[in-house]
Amino acid sequence: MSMPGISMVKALNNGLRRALQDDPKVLLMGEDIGRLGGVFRVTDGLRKEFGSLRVVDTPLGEAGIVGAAIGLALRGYRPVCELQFDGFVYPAANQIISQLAKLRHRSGGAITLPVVIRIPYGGGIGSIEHHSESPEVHFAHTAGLKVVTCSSPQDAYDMIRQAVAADDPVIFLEPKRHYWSKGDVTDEPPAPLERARVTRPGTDATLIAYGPTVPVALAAADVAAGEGRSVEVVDLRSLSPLDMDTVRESVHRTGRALVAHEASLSHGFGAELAARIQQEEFHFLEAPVLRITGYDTPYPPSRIESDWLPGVDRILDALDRSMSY
Amino acid sequence: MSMPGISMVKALNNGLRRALQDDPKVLLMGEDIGRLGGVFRVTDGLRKEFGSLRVVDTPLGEAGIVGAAIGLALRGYRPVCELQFDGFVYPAANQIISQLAKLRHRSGGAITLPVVIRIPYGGGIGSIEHHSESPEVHFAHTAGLKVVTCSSPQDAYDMIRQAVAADDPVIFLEPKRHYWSKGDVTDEPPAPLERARVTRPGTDATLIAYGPTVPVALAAADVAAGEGRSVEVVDLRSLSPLDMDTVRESVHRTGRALVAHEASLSHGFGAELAARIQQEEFHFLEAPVLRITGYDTPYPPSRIESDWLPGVDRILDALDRSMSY
Amino acid sequence: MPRKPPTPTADARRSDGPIQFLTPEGALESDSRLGLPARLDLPALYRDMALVRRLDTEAIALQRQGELGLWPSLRGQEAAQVGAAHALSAQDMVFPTYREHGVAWCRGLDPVSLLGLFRGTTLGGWNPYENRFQLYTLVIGAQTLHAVGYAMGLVRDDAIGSGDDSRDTAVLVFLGDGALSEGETNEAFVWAAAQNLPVVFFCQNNQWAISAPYSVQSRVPVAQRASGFGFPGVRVDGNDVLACLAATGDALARARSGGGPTLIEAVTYRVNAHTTADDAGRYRPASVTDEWIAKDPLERLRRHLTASGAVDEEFFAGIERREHELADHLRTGCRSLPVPGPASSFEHTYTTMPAELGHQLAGHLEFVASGQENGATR
Amino acid sequence: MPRKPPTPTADARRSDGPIQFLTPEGALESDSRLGLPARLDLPALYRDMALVRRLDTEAIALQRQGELGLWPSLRGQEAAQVGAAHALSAQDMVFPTYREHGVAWCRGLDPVSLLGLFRGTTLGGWNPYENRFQLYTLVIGAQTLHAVGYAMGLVRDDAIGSGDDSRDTAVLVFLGDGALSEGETNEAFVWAAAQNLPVVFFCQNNQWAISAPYSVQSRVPVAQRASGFGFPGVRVDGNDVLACLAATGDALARARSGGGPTLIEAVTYRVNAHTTADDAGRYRPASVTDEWIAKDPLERLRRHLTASGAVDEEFFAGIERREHELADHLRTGCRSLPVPGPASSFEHTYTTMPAELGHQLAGHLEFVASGQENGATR
Ligand SMILES: Cc1ncc(C[n+]2csc(CCOP(=O)(O)OP(=O)(O)O)c2C)c(N)n1
Ligand SMILES: Cc1ncc(C[n+]2csc(CCOP(=O)(O)OP(=O)(O)O)c2C)c(N)n1
Ligand SMILES: [Mg+2]
Ligand SMILES: [Mg+2]
Repeated sequence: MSMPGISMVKALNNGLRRALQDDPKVLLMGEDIGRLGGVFRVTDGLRKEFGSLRVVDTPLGEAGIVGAAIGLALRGYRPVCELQFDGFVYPAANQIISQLAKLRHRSGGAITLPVVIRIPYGGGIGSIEHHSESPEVHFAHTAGLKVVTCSSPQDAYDMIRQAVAADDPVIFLEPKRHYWSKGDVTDEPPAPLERARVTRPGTDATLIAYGPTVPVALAAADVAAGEGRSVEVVDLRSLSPLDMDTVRESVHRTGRALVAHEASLSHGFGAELAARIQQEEFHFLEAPVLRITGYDTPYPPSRIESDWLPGVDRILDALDRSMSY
Repeated sequence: MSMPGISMVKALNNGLRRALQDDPKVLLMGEDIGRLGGVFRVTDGLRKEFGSLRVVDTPLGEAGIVGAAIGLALRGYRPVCELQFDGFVYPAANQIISQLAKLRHRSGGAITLPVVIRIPYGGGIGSIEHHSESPEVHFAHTAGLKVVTCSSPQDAYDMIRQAVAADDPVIFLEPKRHYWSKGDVTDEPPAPLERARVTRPGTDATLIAYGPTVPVALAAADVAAGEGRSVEVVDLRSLSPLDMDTVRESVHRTGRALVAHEASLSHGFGAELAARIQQEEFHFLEAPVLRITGYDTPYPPSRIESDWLPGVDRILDALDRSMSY
Repeated sequence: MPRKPPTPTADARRSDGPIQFLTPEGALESDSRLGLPARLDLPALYRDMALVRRLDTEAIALQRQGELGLWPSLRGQEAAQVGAAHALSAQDMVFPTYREHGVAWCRGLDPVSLLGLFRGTTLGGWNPYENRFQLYTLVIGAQTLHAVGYAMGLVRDDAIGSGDDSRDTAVLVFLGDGALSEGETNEAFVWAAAQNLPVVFFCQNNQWAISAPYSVQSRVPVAQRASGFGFPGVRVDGNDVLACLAATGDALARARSGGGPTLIEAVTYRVNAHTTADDAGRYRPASVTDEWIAKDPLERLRRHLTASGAVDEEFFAGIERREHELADHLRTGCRSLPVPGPASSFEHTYTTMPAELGHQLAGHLEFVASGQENGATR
Repeated sequence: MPRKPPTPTADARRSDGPIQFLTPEGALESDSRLGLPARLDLPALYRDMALVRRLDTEAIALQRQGELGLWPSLRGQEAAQVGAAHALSAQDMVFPTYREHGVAWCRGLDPVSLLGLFRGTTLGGWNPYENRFQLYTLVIGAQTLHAVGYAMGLVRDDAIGSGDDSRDTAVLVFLGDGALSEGETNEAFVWAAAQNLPVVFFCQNNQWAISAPYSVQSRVPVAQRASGFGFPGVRVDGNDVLACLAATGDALARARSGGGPTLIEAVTYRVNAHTTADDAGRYRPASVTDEWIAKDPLERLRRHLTASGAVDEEFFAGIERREHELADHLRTGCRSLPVPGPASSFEHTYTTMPAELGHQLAGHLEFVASGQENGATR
């Protein structure tokens, strides 16, 4: 099946449809995902197609959604939850961190919880507060969870199906500002879910991004190319586990690493990357690992969010700094 | 007032008593803190002394405790909440991360929330699951919160009073495995709450610790001294804001940095320290920043926790590695 | 297959239905379950409902023109909000959700300040102490616990039960029908009940939580929830401004006197989509909405006022003039809301800016001053 | 000062009180509100209560000897647990808290497996599918939502309402009186009610949540909570094994047939401290505990069995022998619980160990093999 020029929303929709078709134990649940098709229409039409027992409009309660999903998984189902926005994941923190992540381990492997938690995340779409958060570190720091994020329609289509098929709980982060970006999608066998991808090869520096910042990183690499600098862009795709092999190989070659993400700087995802890279490539780094991130403040009002977010210019400035070491 | 040889529990108790005496707006709230005096007896006797309106036994609900504390602060009170154990903080995540941390900023400074959240945390006391967690990064990553932790009775006494007096929300982490360690406590004017402390001076390497790992770090430095290595131990005390001046000054001198904490390695507190140090001291580091931490697994059953926790031997091994660069 | 629970009995007989004083036809009747307040300023109630509706209409227009990013319309809920707000004493504290523009208006907020949040120029927009009206809360249910804590403060301040009307204080917290399903809301009920706190929970059951009809949340009326916690629940016609006023007044008085919490369910309807970003056509038939429009809260009071001869044509004309002024004020005010400066995100994160954040701010200001921006400028 | 809410009416008249069949004196009476099951194995109920009490006593002893880190005693709650468990069908699924040793016993778990969690050798201890008894949950309230989700699965599996006794399935989830205050528990009520799920919430109101008396949580009985969500709440004498059995049987049957959820409140008492680490003397007078000991659940059934002549001396002697065997089994079993190997923390964190975790494991194994340990060995 070839799907030319479809949006990430449509790619996710197609991926979920395939998952529902492929396995009768898959079901979707969340606030407004049924009749409405989700506030971003990711589940559009699926309730009609698969019925209200498999595409479930839930009561308004995030702990309930994740807690009930755990129970469904204990009964042999593969629930795919939608939490409506990044900022509304915290009421479910207890169920995610203390229950979902730990139950398999606690049971010595007797319990398998193939639960996917989809979260539209990140800023840049002019939203109101609590609708532009980047909570990835809370999950990446929690043993027992997989955390992944897509940056293109093709990855969205492949990765959501891989996440549903995975036997571990997966936090599936959808960069909402790229929901409407289009791309061709095919049914080729995808790369493993845990694998990072070198999206643009380069030799002078490695620019690591994921989810919302991947297109930004590619744009920055474009400009840098015009300035005579060859930037390699790595799209992490999987935040946990982290594909350090791909990162290491790249930084080893370029000697320079930069990380771009929207979450606040302090204890953001870049911290772990920097910590690992400086340790594993100590003798090969020509400059410190630099981070281009959101600031250590709450996410700002939308009229000034574009300055707050790590953009092309801030990445290029950091590249200058890196190259000047 | 001089308090010779008192435990950290007693020091906290005395500090809270002083805080209650000094300001009628201070009140304590939490599960079992009244009649029982808290499961660790930190609030022992305070209900009797100050009454049940100021030392409040609350219903069983962590969101309720923090949410109600916010409301009390909006009315001009200075609530000090106890969350019974580290593992039970997650039901309050929404109130802490989306409300407590953000309200002042959202209101443009009109709202002040002098709320303290005390959390006995960390492992090493043979506890059952959910009673040995180290959730500090979740808070340190959240703009708007202060996060501090004490490692001695004197600091416990000083820092709890400073936390109560602070006008920002403070997550106050109490290393429960040192609750019964004793030390002399005096009423001298304390150092600022945000300041790290060089607990033991040294010249060969900087070993950074906080809360539960400080005594472990000091023990390791002792052994290292016997082996002819001079290790400087820095007790961070404040995790957010982070006193980078003290850290930088030390690492600049020694050229080597190690971090020890109980939380899991990936995205643990050491990641941010490593990221900053490698950036700010790039030219002066003689070895990569190394981390000695809990592993990327759930906290283990207590019979094997001591191997899982970063101990003296693991620190010394890391020191060997650092020195061999 | 799930068996259907017995559907809650429809309000067949009047005495089972929500408390109502003003029929959709504009007749004023009594209700054996509740008395009307002695002094009633019906023209003022109408005026506020009309102005609040205009405020809402104008904000929707501003959103369509691209001046606001989003607007949650209160249309249909004017009686619930204005009725509840008119029952407040000056010293009472209000905790709203994001839809209480009508309450804000009655509390005396400059309505322009409501727009900043939706225009993206602020995260707050007003000082919550000035009009004793807290900031909007978008995280469903979170404010109910703040209300409870505030009420605990009132108890400790001896601000209830003194008998002094200018001193005794209560908390009025708003929530939606969907919010009844959040754990935090129920914890608020636990605390309010166990400690007998002076807090009134005012739930506008507008039948919908975005696309979810109330049946997704519950099979019994909202007001019944309170019985499970051991405090009174009251069900009123939310399109009857007098019922909303009377029930809220009664509950607030009880709270102020030390009589504890109440849950009020105002049965009403969200006439517009959830927000301007929502498309209600995807999940509900227009016919139901039309039925509710026939029960319009303004219309019934207008009928009553006209029929009773309490007001004349000039009264309505005067309101229309004020509506125009209000609309002008909103349009002008909205466009001149200041865009926050680059330092503003950094300010007020803490009472004193930490050194590290100061460095970030300095770097940011330099970046902005250099004329660079998010996109590629070189 | 907070005004005191009206205290819930004491169970003055029998018909207001908890459902009871067996009086503390051992008399068997009927209760107009509920029928007794047709077939009752009273000796088996007594036997299980006696053995479960012995299990508990022995575990406390093991804790005193340092073999367990902690033990939450069920003493006083034997009737509630054994009664509820005897109402289960094989296919029903149980979600316990951390105190349901009696239910575990009746489900056929090897009681030694209960000890690992408290000895610190495991985080689980049994396969939750084998006896259809899930792992203990220490985070108050969390398991109620798992139960609800499992019940959603039953609905989707068409495992209710078929009329086939070996097929229709329900979920029985345990919780304490303190757990009623957690938001998650109330969300579970919301879901169970709105979707009419086959789940029975069995609350052992043992009057205490550690040091908090029930009045800290609520001013009305536990069972009343259900009415706020629109499903039945039943209050039974939790020290009457027959009342617990009958009410649970009734509720489970309703759930299996598609009749939806029930909340059962078993009014009982935590005779011992919260756990062996707790000191109840700090917060409650021994006299109240003594009153409850007089209502001992075992004693009243023993009286009834003896008086009715249903059993002879040999019956009790036989139980005593089994108690000794059980105690021996626990002592031996406890001491021989395997200490997990160094790799065990790393295993089962994921279905397949990620490469990075594999590196950490390799390093850890090397560290342990080198004979080093947490303390300083050099
Ligand atoms: C914790 C949380 N979850 C989800 C949302 C997304 N959301 C915004 S409004 C809404 C529906 C609220 O319905 P209701 O409480 O009835 O209030 P109404 O909008 O009808 O006034 C939802 C699900 C949210 N804001 N907060
Ligand atoms: C979320 C959470 N908060 C706090 C605790 C600490 N804690 C353990 S047991 C307990 C009391 C529980 O009381 P109840 O629900 O009545 O059960 P019981 O112990 O009486 O069986 C508390 C507060 C916990 N385990 N989980
Ligand atoms: Mg609604
Ligand atoms: Mg209890």
